Amino acid sequence: MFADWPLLSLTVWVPILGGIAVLLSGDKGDAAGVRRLALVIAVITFILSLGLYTGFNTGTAEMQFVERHEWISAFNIFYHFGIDGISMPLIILTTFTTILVIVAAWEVIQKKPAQYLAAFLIMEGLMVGVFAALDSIFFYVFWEGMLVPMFILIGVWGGERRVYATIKFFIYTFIGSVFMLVALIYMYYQGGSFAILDMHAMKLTMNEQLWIFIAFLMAFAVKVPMWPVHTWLPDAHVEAPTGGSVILAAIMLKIGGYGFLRFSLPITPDASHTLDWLIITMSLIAVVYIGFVALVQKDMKKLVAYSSIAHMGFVTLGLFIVFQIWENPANSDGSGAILAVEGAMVQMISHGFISGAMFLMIGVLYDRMHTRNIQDYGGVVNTMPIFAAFAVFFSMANAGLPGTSGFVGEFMVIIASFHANFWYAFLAATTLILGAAYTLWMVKRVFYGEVVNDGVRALKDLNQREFVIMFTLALAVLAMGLWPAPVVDVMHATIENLLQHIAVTKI
Amino acid sequence: MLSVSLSSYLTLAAILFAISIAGIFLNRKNVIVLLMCVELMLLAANINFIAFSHYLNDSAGQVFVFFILTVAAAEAAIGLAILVVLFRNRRSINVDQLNEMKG
Amino acid sequence: MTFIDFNFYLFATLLIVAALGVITARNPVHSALWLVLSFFASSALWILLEAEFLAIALVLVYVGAVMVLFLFVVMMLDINVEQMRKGFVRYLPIGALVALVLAAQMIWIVGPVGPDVLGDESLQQSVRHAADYSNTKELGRILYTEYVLPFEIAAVILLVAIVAAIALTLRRRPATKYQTPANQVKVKRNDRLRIVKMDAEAKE
Amino acid sequence: MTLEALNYLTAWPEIFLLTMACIVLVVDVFISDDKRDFSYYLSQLALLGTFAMVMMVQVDGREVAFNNMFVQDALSVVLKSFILALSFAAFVYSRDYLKDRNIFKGEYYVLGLFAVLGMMLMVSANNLLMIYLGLELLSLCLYAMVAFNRDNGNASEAAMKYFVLGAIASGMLLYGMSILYGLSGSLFLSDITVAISQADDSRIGMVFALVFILVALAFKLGAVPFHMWVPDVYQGSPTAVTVFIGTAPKLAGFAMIMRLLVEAMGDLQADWQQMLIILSVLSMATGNIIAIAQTNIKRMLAYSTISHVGFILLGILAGSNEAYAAAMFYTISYAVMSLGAFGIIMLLARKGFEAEEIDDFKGLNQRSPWFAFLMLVLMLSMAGVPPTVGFWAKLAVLKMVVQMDMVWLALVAVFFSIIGVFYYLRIIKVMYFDEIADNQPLSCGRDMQITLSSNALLVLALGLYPAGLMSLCLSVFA
Amino acid sequence: MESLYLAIPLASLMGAIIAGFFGGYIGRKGAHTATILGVGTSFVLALLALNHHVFNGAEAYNATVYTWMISEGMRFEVGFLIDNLTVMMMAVVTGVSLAVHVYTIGYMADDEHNWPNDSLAGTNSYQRFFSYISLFTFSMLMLVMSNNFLQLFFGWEAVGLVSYLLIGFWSVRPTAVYANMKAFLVNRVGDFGFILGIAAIVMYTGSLDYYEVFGKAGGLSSQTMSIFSGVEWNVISVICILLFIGAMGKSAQVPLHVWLPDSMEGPTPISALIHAATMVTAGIFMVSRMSPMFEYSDAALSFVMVTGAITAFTMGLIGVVQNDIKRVVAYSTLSQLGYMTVALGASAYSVAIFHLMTHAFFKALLFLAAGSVIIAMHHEQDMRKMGGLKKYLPITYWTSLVGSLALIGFPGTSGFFSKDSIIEVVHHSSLYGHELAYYAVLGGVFITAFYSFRMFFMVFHGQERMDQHTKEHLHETPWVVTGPLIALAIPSVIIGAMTVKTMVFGSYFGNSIFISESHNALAEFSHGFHGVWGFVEHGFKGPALYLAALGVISAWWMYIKQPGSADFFAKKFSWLHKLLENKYYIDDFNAWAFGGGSRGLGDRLWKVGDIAVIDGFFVNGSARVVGWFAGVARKVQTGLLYHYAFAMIIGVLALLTMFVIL
Repeated sequence: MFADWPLLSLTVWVPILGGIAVLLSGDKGDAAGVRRLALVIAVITFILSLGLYTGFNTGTAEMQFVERHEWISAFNIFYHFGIDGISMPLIILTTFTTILVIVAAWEVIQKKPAQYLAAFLIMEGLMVGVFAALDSIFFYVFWEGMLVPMFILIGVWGGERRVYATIKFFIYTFIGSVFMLVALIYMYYQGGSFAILDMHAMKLTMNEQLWIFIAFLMAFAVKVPMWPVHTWLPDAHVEAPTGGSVILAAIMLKIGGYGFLRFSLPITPDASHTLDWLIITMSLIAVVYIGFVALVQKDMKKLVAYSSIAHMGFVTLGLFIVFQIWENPANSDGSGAILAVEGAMVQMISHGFISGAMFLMIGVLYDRMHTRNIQDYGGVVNTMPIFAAFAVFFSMANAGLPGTSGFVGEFMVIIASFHANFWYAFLAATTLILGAAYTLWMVKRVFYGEVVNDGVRALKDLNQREFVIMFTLALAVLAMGLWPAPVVDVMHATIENLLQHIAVTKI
Repeated sequence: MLSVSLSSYLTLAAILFAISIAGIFLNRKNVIVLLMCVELMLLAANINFIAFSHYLNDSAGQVFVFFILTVAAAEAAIGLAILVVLFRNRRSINVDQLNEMKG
Repeated sequence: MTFIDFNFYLFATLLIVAALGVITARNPVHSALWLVLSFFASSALWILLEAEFLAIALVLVYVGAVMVLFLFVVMMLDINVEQMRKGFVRYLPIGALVALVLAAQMIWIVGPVGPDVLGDESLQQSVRHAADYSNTKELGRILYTEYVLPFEIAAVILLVAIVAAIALTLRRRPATKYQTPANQVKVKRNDRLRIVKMDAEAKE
Repeated sequence: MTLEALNYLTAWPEIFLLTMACIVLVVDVFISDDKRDFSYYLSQLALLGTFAMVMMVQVDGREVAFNNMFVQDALSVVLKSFILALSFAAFVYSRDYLKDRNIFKGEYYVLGLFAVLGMMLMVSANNLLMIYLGLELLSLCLYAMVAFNRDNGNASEAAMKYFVLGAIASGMLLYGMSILYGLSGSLFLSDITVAISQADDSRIGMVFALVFILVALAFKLGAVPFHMWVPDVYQGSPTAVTVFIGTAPKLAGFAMIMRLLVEAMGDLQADWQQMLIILSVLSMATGNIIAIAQTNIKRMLAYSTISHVGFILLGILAGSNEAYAAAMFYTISYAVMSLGAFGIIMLLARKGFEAEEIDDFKGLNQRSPWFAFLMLVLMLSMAGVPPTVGFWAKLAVLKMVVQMDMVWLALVAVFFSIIGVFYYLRIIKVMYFDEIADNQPLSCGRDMQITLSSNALLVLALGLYPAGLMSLCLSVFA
Repeated sequence: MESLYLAIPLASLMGAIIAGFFGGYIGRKGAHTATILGVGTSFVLALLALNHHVFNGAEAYNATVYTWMISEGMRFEVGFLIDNLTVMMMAVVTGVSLAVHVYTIGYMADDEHNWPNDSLAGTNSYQRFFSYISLFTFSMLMLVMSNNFLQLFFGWEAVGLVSYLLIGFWSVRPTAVYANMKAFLVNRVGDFGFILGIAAIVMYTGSLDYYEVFGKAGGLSSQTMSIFSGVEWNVISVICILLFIGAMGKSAQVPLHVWLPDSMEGPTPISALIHAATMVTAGIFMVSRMSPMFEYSDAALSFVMVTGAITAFTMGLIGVVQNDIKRVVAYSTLSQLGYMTVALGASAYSVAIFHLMTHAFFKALLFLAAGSVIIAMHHEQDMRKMGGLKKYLPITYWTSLVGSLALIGFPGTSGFFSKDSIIEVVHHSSLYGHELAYYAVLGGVFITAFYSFRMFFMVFHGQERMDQHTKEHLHETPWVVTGPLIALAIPSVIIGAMTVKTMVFGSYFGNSIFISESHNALAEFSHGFHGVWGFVEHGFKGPALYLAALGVISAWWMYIKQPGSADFFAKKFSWLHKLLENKYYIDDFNAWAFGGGSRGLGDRLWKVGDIAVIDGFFVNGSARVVGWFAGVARKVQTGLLYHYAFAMIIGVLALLTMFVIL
């Protein structure tokens, strides 16, 4: 039934317009109605995005659901949507997560619920736009536009140091992206088109590629975030309201990884090749260094935020290790590259679920106790056993336990990185230990033991709404862990094509 | 001494221009003197115009000067009006004290 | 040296001295007077350049009107003359340096040394008009034909100056009492005069 | 010479405006203070009428009038219509403001109308003299308007500074023009173009003139180091005047640059390009950096203007038709944004309260989510965040800079715009994140609400669909 | 058969799900019924499978259940490989598990006493416990039934997870939650090696399937790879050592053994099920399964053997000084795992598996017996507070005796056959390090005997050292506890004699275990085998039996005859005693170096790296610099007209100079 609809446009615009409708319905009136409206919009969007999945042809690397209209002819900029196996799963992740976030905010957000929900809906549309845009400036518009609702979200509904955090967030990301803009413009003059696919095909000299690569790197590395430009993330996460953290972790970070896949690798393959050592080093530092840093965090959200950085290290590692995999003399058949990139993709999606769940969990506790300090908790299992069960489950997923989605990507990337160099795999695999260490240590301190104070004693277990959220996420995490094939299958063709493309030098 | 030519006039105007510039910078007390320096500057431009007009044998330069004189008169009127308003408010037209707003 | 040359150097020197006087005078009134002198000097120079109308206008308009206005304002505002020179000496070196460098550069370009920017033949020769040539007439002619639009605009500018000056300085003070001649004229006896009849005081 | 030969019909809008201005001037004398609204409506009517006439002007390429003094071309038509529209909005915003301060007088509108006339003449100037006169007409009106609130010391201080510096600038302009006139032998732009193209020995003299002229242009726009008046004037003027100075005259300044630098001195591009690079970089750096340290929002916006001027100059210096279009796009969109921003400041101001401090915006979102949102859009636009028109403006300019192989300049530009983001964000922060400081309800007329809303929404709408304005700008230079 | 195989793990899983998710609805009875039914079904089906393969001699079954995913043409699958090795493991796992399930009914009957009053976590703890152990059974089955490395890793980690949950079952006890985290982390260290091993396999063979990989193993033995530049390593050795590191974690080999003693914090049935009979043997099983690879690497085998030897000897020694009844058993387990590992190193996989099996029975028996004692003693675990329990707990006493005898290798018991086989095989081995291993296992025999009977005597004989209250309530434990004891006692005695012929010397394992020609220790040993009785006879000729007897006598002398002598020796060799009591300080070292070290490092990285350098210097620093610069730059705007004019003039001058003059 969806076949003839401009599904991508709908998926972008329904939430944005819906968000505006929510905004206009205002904070003075009926809060319950506003929430219902927001939920309905989110669900409709999700259903629309499912149409992308059902109508998706996994056999081809071509862009699908393409919509292309003239937009700003003077600049040669098009309203150009289309998805392939890389973007489609991320879009569905976005629409899915937004529903959860809206449900999670249900009675928690009392301060200006309409603005809050509207911000999420608008952000949803913008994020889908980022994943779907095929014109680089169009992409950029979504990319930057997305910052604004997030900025407001953190700033208005955030914690004590929200202002510092949100400005840091905004400026960090802004710095990264403006240089990307210059690179895009530069390429426009070299190739005469802003279309991303045209840029893929463009010839560029090594020198040009290096500069463009660095510009992209600044944008995407901040977003991912990679060490050493990661410090905005813990602050932003800690101060953001729960929903903000969830979206930030589950989707915004993915946009960085997506950017590497969509821009850096195919547009500047030779520069990516030349500088892959840099990315790999930064990724491995992220895995190890951040692992240690996460270990000593006293704030739960910060801990999970750092763990996100470490997990995203796998994404960048997987993406940029392909060249070394191909070149490793010991790996004569050059296999493993696809595994690496697909692993990175799977890691992104899985991290979307898991980190979202982790932040929602912390949100559940925060709503009750109004503190995120680990030391304020202890023995929560005694008062919230169901919640604790979910917590342990998601923590295990965060630690990459097989059978959960957290395992799949890590597993693929570790295996693939072995194809490049033993030590890459060695350092990457330390996450098995570090990841388990920081996650379980937190679980131990928060959930286990005797009830430590009256606050904990008064805790009430999950209510129905929270249970549904947790349960849904748990199902998703489990399903993807037990049967990742549906996720991986959709991206085969695209990634194979991508790797064939980047294997050919552009010079 | 060189015989008088166009560049003599231009040189004179340039000197006049420089003097007016120095006046603007050196005068730290009275706004009115600033206005006078501006008049000197206009005079420099006028000399240029008239000299060129003469050597080009083209009246346009003189017309221009005509308008400059007109405008300068209007400008002086407004400038002095502002000066009066300023004096009423501040009881001073001291350039040194004209720094309520800065930074 | 011709007569014209002599006059040029005379009035040029005068002009420079007067200009220096403007910027160095201690008293703004003196400055204004120096300025008057410099206008006179340049007016003379303009006559050398056969711009008689403008030379006269300069004297009439500037010396006659503008400078009087200046003096009027200077005197109206009670300015402390003692302070006038403060800071002058201190900033003289830098001011002089800047002015000298600027003058040097400008003269290098337009003056007799340096690059020959006036290389054009036509600019080398002073063009003298015939004796019956009327500068005023010529100016008047093109002013009302070719330059009619600027002329109109100049009128507007003057209008604006009037409006602005009035808007800025004219004030009606509520406390001030005004006479209204019309009312005064209109007044009838009955309005002002009341005849009161009184009984004579009883005699003792 | 006949009237027909003057081709005066081409200048109908200007003639109409002048007439109306005089009518307002006269009418205003005869009405009492409580009927002052009449002058206001009459002035607005004048602007609307002029606007309509400008719209009706059929320009096929280029039409000259008044013995070649006056030119009506695509550039002038477009710029004039925007000048009129911006002035109209500025008048709307200022009414309540002036009333609250007891300076709601006809002179404000009269001077405003004359200023608009000055701008229109500048835009249509085809002769050095016309440029000068137009500029002076504009400037004199503005000097007076700055000092309009006669009892305000800061206003008169600002006016004094503006006046003196402006006079110096016009002195320089005249000096430059005199040299230019001397070397080319004519005051007409077209003749100057020819003279410059044929200049050999005198070329350096032309550059010499160029420096002085450029200084005046830079002064008018507020480019560093000729920007010093901008912060003081923006801060000191009554906001009703700031909004006027900050918007339409930028377009006139742009036109002046187009006429002088591009039309007349196009052959000196190699020189003025280098000069503009310096000015532009200095402006972006100074404007953005000093703005951070400001606490007065008007002053902050002044520095922001300086930085935006840097961007405008970037477009101009890129030196192609497309680049001029980009610069024009930037100028127009900047004027629209800045109009809205000052409008919001006036919205917040009330009797005895200026809302000039950034802190006065605290908690605006709680007081009025709608206007907070509008200000958000405006600030984002100034910061160049999509989807607002500010982004497209920056993009357009950067594109041109990159196109002329000056990627480093583009990088410098974006670098400073990052710094710039900080202080725009601060406004948003104050509005949205801080607790409410001033609990007075916002009150303003319906007309202002509508105009202000459409002003800000225009910024957003142009952000979503900039193609129209962009092609308009391109068509001007096509 | 396929659906039957599938049903084996799923039956347990169903039980786990029912008890876990619906425990609140079905109540205790429902939970244990469901899980026991589930595991029972698994057990019966496993026996059917055993019958099918062992007695009916069916071919090995190797098939895919479902494809997990396909990437780069490589299939990641879930599938079963069922052969004799597998079915035996399945039978052992389900069998022990079933016994433990039954036993748990009694052991956990009054579990609510283990929880604080208001703890909601305690409400359905009984059901949850059953759910966990069923889930564990499922995981273990998945592990042993796997036909590929991916699923192996799944099961591998899943048992780790359940072990984590079970050790920390009493989550309010700080020691328990410390122990479970420790267990998981130490296991993760092993898995770290394991996953690298899998990665190496994928890289060099391009497959995860056992058969495919095994098929290429021979080829890999000639390949080399370089880990440290310049040093070439044999690929197969690297793979095997990496895999074995995984096994070291699961099977608690030194130095990754530290989690096992602590895991005794969990309820006793867990200790029996996981930490004696099943999970810890996963490593042994895995190495046996991978015999086609290990056989190509002498280096790996030596490594295995030496590790095992060290474990067997050193861990046994610690058992000597322990006073906690469960810990003694735990160290004994460690030591026995060392034996198995030694056997693996000697390429005697069948012997290792054989010992695994016999050990599963008698160690489960010992644990459950210990549990029985603990129940009777009202959860007192300190042996110094026991003594003379023989008359109160007759069934426990006798079954314990059987278990202990089996453990020390009393001739004829199952332990005897398996342990003697190991000693003999090591004796015949010719690998590097076999001498060390031989003496270690021999010494181990004495130590085993000593600590086993030390425990036995301290608990059941001698003075009654418990307090009065406990003594009054002492009585034999209920049938659900003693039943399994008896049930396990019988195979502890007889299973060795019954199966030694087929398993060790016969062709029981057929193709599932591959032994290279060059590793002929087992073959040589087999030459001397002349039936079960001959084996027993032979036992009397070797040193092992006498060492064991010596151990028992020493224990009797020190703890019954001269009760003070133990303290005397402890004082006399106080350094040794202290060393042993502190478990060679390995825990302390770990806590200091890894626990404290990583926290310290993390703290340093965070505070210095993130906060001071990146945030403080670069981020906030640059913001501050800009802010400072703004503050300075605004000073230029003095507000004074002449400065403004001066700026303009300077501007003019600069432009003039730059463009006109220059």
